[in-house]
Amino acid sequence: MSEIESVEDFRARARAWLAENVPRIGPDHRGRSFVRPDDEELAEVAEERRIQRLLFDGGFAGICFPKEYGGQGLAREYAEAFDQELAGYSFPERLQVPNMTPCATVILEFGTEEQKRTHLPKILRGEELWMQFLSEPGSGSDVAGAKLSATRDGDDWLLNGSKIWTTGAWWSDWGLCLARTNWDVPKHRGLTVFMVPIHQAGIEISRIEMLDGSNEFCQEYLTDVRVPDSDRIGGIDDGWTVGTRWLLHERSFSSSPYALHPTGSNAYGSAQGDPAGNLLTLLESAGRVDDPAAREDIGRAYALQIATSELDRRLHALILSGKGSDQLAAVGRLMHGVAGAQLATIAFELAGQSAIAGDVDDDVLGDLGMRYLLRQAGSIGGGTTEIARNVISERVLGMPRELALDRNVPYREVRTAPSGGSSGARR
Amino acid sequence: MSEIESVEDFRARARAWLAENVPRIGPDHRGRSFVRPDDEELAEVAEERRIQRLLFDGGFAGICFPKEYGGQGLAREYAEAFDQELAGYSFPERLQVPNMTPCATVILEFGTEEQKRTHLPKILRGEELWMQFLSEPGSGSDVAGAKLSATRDGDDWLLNGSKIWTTGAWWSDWGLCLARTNWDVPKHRGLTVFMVPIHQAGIEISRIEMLDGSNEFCQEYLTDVRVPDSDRIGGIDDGWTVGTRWLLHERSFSSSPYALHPTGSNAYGSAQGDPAGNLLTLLESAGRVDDPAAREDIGRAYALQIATSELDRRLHALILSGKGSDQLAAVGRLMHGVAGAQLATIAFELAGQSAIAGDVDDDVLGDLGMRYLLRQAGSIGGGTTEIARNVISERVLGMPRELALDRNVPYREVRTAPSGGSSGARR
Amino acid sequence: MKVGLSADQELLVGTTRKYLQDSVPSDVLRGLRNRPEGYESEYWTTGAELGWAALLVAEEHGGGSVSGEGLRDLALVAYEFGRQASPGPLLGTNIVAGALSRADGVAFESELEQLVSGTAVGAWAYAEPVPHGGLGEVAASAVESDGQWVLSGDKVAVEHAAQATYLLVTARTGDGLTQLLVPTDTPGVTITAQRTIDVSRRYARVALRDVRLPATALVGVAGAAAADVELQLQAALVIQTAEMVGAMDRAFELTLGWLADRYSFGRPLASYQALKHRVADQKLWLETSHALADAAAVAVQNGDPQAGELVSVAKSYLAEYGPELLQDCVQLHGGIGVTYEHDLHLYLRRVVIGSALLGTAREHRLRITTLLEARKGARKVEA
Amino acid sequence: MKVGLSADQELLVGTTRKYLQDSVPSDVLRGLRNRPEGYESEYWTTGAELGWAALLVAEEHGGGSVSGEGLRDLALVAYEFGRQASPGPLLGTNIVAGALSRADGVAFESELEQLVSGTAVGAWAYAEPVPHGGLGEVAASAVESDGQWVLSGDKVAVEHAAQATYLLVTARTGDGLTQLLVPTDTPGVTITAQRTIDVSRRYARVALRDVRLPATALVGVAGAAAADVELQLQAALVIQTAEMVGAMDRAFELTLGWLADRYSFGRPLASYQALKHRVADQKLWLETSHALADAAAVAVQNGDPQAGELVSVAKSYLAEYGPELLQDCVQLHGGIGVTYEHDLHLYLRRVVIGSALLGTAREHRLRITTLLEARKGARKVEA
Repeated sequence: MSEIESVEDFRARARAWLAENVPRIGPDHRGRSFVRPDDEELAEVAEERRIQRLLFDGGFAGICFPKEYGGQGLAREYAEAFDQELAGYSFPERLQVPNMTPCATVILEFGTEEQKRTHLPKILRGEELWMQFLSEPGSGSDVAGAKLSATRDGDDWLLNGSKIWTTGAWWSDWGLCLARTNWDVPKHRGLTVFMVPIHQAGIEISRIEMLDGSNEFCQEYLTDVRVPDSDRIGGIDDGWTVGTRWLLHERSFSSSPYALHPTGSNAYGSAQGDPAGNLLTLLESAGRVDDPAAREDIGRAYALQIATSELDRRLHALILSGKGSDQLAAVGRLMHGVAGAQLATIAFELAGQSAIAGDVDDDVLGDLGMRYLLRQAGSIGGGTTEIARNVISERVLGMPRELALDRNVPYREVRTAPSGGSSGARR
Repeated sequence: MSEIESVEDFRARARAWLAENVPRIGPDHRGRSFVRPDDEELAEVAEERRIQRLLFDGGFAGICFPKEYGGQGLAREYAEAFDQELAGYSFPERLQVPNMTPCATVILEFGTEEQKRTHLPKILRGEELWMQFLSEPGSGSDVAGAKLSATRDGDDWLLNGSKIWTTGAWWSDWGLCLARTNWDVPKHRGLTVFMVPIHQAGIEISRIEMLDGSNEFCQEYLTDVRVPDSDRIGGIDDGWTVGTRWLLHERSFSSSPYALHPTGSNAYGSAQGDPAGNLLTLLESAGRVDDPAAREDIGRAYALQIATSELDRRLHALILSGKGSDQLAAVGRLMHGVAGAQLATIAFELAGQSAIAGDVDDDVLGDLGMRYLLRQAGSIGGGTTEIARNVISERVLGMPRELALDRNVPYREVRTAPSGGSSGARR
Repeated sequence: MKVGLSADQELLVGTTRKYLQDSVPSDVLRGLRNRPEGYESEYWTTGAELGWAALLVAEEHGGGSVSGEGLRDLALVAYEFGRQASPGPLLGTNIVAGALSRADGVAFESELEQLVSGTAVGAWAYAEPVPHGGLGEVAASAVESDGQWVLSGDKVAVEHAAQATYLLVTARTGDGLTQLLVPTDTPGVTITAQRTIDVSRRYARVALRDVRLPATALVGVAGAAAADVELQLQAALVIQTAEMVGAMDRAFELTLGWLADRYSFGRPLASYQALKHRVADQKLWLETSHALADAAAVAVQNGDPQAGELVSVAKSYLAEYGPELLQDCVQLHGGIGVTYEHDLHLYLRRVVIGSALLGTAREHRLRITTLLEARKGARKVEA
Repeated sequence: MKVGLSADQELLVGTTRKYLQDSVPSDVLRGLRNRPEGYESEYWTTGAELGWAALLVAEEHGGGSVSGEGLRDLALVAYEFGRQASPGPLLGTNIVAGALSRADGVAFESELEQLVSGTAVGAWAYAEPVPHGGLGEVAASAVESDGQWVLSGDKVAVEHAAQATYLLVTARTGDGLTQLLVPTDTPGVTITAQRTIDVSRRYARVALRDVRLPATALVGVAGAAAADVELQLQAALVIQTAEMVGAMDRAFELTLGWLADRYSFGRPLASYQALKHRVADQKLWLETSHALADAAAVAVQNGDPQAGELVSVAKSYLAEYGPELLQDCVQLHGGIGVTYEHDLHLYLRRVVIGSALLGTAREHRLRITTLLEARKGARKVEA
């Protein structure tokens, strides 16, 4: 293959390879939002790692990652073609976000040559599964307010503190960790990023139960976790240079070429199939095919889904062409949060009392009540919609920045709770 | 009448008197929002002054104003009973807000004995019609940022500057004017309130044309207008003590006992008749009696109107009983703005293309497009809904105040425009 | 909730609040998700001793209320249930007891005694499944045959049917409606638990297959129960909206506290204007919800001719803004707001359930328009 | 508007923009409210020289576009019309010219020449009054009789009908649709100006009473015009949504500028977070509107089988968020935003008109569902 393969040749090759090697999604496939027992979860993770390895061996893993790190070194168009062909096939959902992006993309952008050669091929083979050690119990949307501390100890660092909202830490391998290395400088200037193996003696993982009974999210308590300086990403105290790009990758996950997004999947890459089909099924299941209000709702829901994908496409083109700043990704992030909540609301209202008191075997309508209760999750996780609105107004539109009382003040002097003390970041 | 008349006796007396003395609203009565020629406007003002005089002579003007100033000296229950009896009768719409409240109520609260004896009886007889000289071209919602200046000249004051958004200054008599008397103290501490006859040589009135062609609002340019110190309300430089109450009266106009609100009228006291009837007429005129979406809209509109009046009733009870602060009036003000916009939207959507391209003789639907264009007017005039939200969060709920860069700084040093200069308050 | 309460009402409210706080604090409440019944029977009988199930029953039939306005008192209790997301068959038992008392408290003396004392639970079997799931649609049938009633049909979303001793079933007889009191152990009655989103409240599907009942099962007049059913619906909506307001109130308080306590970028969240303005909107929705729920309770209590419109106004408003308020509280809390350990979801569930049962916002808006047309028609006839 | 334009398209846009700015700046525009026609005829013929009326006409019939994709070019022009709230019969003339060119450009050679050169105006008589006012409802009838067509019915909201030489009328023939080209001076045609909210755009009611037309008036195939009418509707929606986006864009710019310039409490309005967050939402609506209007233009241009769905998606979104964006711009401006002397209302009018004509948001949502059902049905047949 010394000549560059055309996108269409690549597509044809991908299509044939997928048909031969990868299982199709079964009719009883359940999205990630469905609560399952731990053993099922682990089996699915293992199966996804297996498919990732298949992709790697077949020459389709990491389409936009450079070849020297195990990727295919191809342009974005190839990733888009692959996404289209991938529709309907099983794929490693859990290995996309935050594993491929932002974790692997941050390593790709800021890692040393050795770090990249060590980790990226393993990630692309499904051998290493990365998660973000980013949010903390006391800091909410203010991720740069991290209090997990890293103190120097010879050639190593000792990490102490807690991280929260880590997806599936219990079945993952590595954490990309934002830590505070300097308390005597302003907030953004005392941070450093580290790579941390998750399963080790100094890390206690506690799973968080959500209102629907799922417990995929975790909180980690780190006690004297020793990290060699060679596992530091970026400069000491320069972690916010990494962090700003990290958050940008997080906000733009839905259009990232580093993660798979099978066509017809939702923003989180979860397979949905054809939105039109799902909506019409919902209309029929609710017994409201002839109800004009329900029919209007279906039209509205379809329009929202198309609006979201067309907006993603436009933002991506604006950013690529240089006509818009990278920060436009926040517009897409806002849309995914808002539209997700609207779609959950529409489905809930269509189901009516069946979403509240549903027969045990009603899988179409019976789950919609719980999904509605969780409807804000997509406006909270991955940076809240409030932060997105700040970014849009300040960095896209150039409106004045919010007053931050933690600027130009040593971080140890910043007030983080009404009492003036810590708000429970450590225990 | 040495014995106190019961509310029900009063009601019976009012009912009989109204039937005998006051004309009923005709079927072709048009609300104040309807654009009319100047001569019609003047004729209606004259008729309203006549009815006000009738009320005065009949013993029904200023039900809650003290007897010594020409009022009836009765409790709020009597005003409510009168409002109920007044439904369907012509009444002096233009003489209620801001004439009776906040203007007359401010005089009642802060005027000297002589000022009250001079002006309140004339107001209640319909001889003096008062307007607010409050907003300025450069200050928007920040009314305390007034730049109209009053400088001492012997026993008099000389007023220079401009006021804007004065309702019907061209057919009114007096202006209650907030002026700056001291530029060397912080904003709120250099204001003073004056009473100013509108029609005099130093005042030039310019009428503002709104997008619907109406020009009821005015802007006034004051040049060396001489006001005797005896026409000052409240203390020198203490105008904000008056101003805070003034704004509170303005926000709570819809439940004020000092103004008439015939039952079934809208927030501004404009006669609407029975909301249910109007809504059903709209449904029929739009030809959509059998359209479920339109029927739902009618239900929503009715619910909004009931919600508004029940909220007013509750807020009023909370304030009267001392269970809620006066500032709760801002909740009502917010509701009137929000609900007004929603009602205009519902009516517009019901009419559909008939609101955009309507036959010239279609009075029911043809006006709804223009009303929709003006739908925000009720969320802007009389203090914006944004200010109401500030008041609710800060003064009702006790959340932290917004940063104001004009506190504790001499007003002449406060920045009021990007260039640092005046933003056109004076010309 | 109400602006002015009598001393007796304050006592009822205070006693109920304290009892709910002590007997089912939120930790206990969270554990109830694993109990099929959703509540302890002693909890309910003790609550009944406080008068919870007597409020719509006439004094001569063993009931009574502190103020003489039983429905308004019941709304106060329901408000407390909302504030604490409390368990128990409050709505169903009261609606059934109220209906029996109104129809013939003497004939139903024994049943009323059990319901009022809390030794039996009543379930109001009103709603039906798709395709007859619309508000007020009734397809179940009651046919008289040889001095017996034969009842067939399906009911869904029946609150605590599986815990009930008696079902009050609304069925169709020809052009009219008939109501029958059905002991749950009657042959032909099958009760199947449904899944729901509440932690403690339970709903069930009730299948009725040629259920044969004696003539004495009739509640009210055969084929002419529509007016009674309307009164039951109005009372049920008063209970439901009062409970929703209670849950909204508590969630709003939690959120205000959270915003004051939580710091971001060196400032309390409560100092951010974008959040302040949203809280101001929440306050507007909350005060309006209070106003409407109260007005509906008064109107139904007084038998106001426009009570039907007013309950639907209240329900349509609360069903729209109640869930929005709660979801915005969740958003302002961030991730913690959707964890099981936090209390917020307890109120979210209660408000969301209320929004969808006994008619959605949309169904009540449509009902308002139909009621207005009826009223205007009636006026034209009068004129 | 589009992310990538060709040099020729940039030229068309630049020339159009400059011409509109020079010939109808907002002061001139404001004065047009007193002109019954709403525009000067020389203005329109000069515009036609820039190619405005040729874009949907095939080259062999005297038309042509700079990019070979006439509808996309026309969307660019319409966007500029929106940005300046410009006058003129852009939509009607283009739809009529496009329809004639597609049907039989040779037979309609003379009419096309007049339309393309701007010496005649075309009006698209599509919408009908209540009770047939629904999107796509046609009650007007066309009957063939002795080699002639007899046309009867009523059309409303016909853009610039009173200024037009030709009407393209959609009528019903049996089960199908027929389109006829009707000179406005034909006996039986009565055109009555309607009132509207725009400053310069005019609409009229067209009454057709036994209007007799020759066989040559037929455009396309008798009784089989439904597909053509659908194409016209799609093109008209592309023009309409492009214009709405232009007006939204301009209003948004004005508002951003205003917020930066205006100070309150010693700070620029733009520094208030509650306003910043609303502007962020506006930006979301605006970018999404751009994305959908562009996608619709591409799909219709390319004859994409899902173009019908996409135009309705675009229209339903813009009809909802366009007016909301404009009204929020008004609110952020305060009183000045509703004065006649300010420019903002010019854009408000244009967006509001677009939201209600050629189908409301609701009508397009219903249409989407029907189209989806048809597509799924079609798929099932294929499978």
